[in-house]
Amino acid sequence: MEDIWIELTKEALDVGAAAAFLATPGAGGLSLFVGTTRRWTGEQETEELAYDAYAPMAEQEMRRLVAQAQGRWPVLKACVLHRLGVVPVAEASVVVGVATPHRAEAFDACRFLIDALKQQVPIWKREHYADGSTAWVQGSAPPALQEEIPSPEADE
Amino acid sequence: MEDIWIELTKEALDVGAAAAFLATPGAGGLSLFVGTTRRWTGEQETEELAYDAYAPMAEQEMRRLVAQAQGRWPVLKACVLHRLGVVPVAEASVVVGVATPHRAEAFDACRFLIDALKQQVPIWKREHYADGSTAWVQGSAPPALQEEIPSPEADE
Amino acid sequence: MTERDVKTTAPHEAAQLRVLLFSVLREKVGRGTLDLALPAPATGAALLDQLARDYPALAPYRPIVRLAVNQEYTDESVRLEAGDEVALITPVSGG
Amino acid sequence: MTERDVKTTAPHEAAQLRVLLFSVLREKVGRGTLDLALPAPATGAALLDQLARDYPALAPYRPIVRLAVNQEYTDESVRLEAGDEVALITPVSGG
Repeated sequence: MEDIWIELTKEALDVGAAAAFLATPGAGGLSLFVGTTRRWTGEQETEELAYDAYAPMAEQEMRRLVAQAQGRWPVLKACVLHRLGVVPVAEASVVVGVATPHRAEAFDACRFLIDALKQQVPIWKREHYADGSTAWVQGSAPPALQEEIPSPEADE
Repeated sequence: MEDIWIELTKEALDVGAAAAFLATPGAGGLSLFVGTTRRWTGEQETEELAYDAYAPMAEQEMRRLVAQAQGRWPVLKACVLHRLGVVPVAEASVVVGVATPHRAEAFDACRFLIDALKQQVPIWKREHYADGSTAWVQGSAPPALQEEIPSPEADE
Repeated sequence: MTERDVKTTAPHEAAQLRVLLFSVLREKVGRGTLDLALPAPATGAALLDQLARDYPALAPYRPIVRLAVNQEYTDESVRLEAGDEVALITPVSGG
Repeated sequence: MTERDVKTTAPHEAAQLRVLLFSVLREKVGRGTLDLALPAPATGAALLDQLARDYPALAPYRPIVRLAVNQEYTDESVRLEAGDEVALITPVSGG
């Protein structure tokens, strides 16, 4: 369990700390993804985002997704860190990272984790636009039932 | 040019500084790859690696690869940092990172840069094994002539 | 599962449930927690129907809500038991 | 290219060149820099042939060496000019 770092926090996320956590003698590569608040989406200017979460379930889902990644790739260490509350433009809302023996699997596992997080983990963002308006962002589809998520076996 | 950070250094690489450099209001995602010294390769135990480089050309090739990535993906910022000299087990030898508006292109551009670096940039590693022996590691094929590298145009 | 089998609600008893709301649903209803008694048979679908009647602001979201029961996503056919923690999850947008 | 075209070496003049070695090649030869005069026509292939004769330790690497001239990878058919910085690049292993 000390090989997995899951955290929801109102503090700024520390990418250097994530990389230091992931470093391990068995790893040849670490892949990290950092989601940052983008100022422009089409014509709309964002000033900041605010994140709401169903916190205990979000952490549990994150753990479950890491376990899924471990079933598919030789993940030695993994971290999934998500900031809650207000995240200003250009700051990090999420840091996902994995350590694996070789680089191809690091990219694949990291990509899987951020894609799955955005589909499955009960966290929502609210855009605060420069014109003063706000809007909850809604994902494209409801989270999948656990059985619907492609299992490690089905993939091989 | 201030959007690209290329560096060869004998100092430890700072992943947090790389992420801070990449953060920018136009970015929705940063993809970082950190290459670390792996202790075991099959039966052989590595104690440390030592890197040699044709430094001025290595920096020039890194810049050229970033320019190629910029031609293919909307890369807002990029960094390619490589450590030279001795790199102990679990420490970082290379940090490659890109910032793009969306996450899929961040992964693709980062993956391109590390793959191309390992094929093209004149840097060589020497394994220092636990049994006291050393060996220069040789890549699988000579670097490609510039004309042989798939151009951005050819890809679209 | 074993625990749930044991504490099955009696056929005509109402199940006392706590429902959690987040993000847009919490905003629309003005509360993050709803307590309600659901007549037997207490299923996820019955819960969603009753909530849509009691809180018209929730009705438009019914087709896209995923139920989570005791912090696990479940099908609407799920049988709800007294004390279950139920959450209404609209399509998420973290990351 | 324009600059190189201008300073073309006269047909029978020897080109004075500096050749850089790295990693395994520097170790095998025991030096990182070789200076040599190459008779005209001074091509990359002629340079590699002469180095393989003068330094037998380099000969086994000839098939896998990529030439870099003035810090750019080039084909062995390249015409070398006096003052060119030539480097022998074995398959790289950075990262």
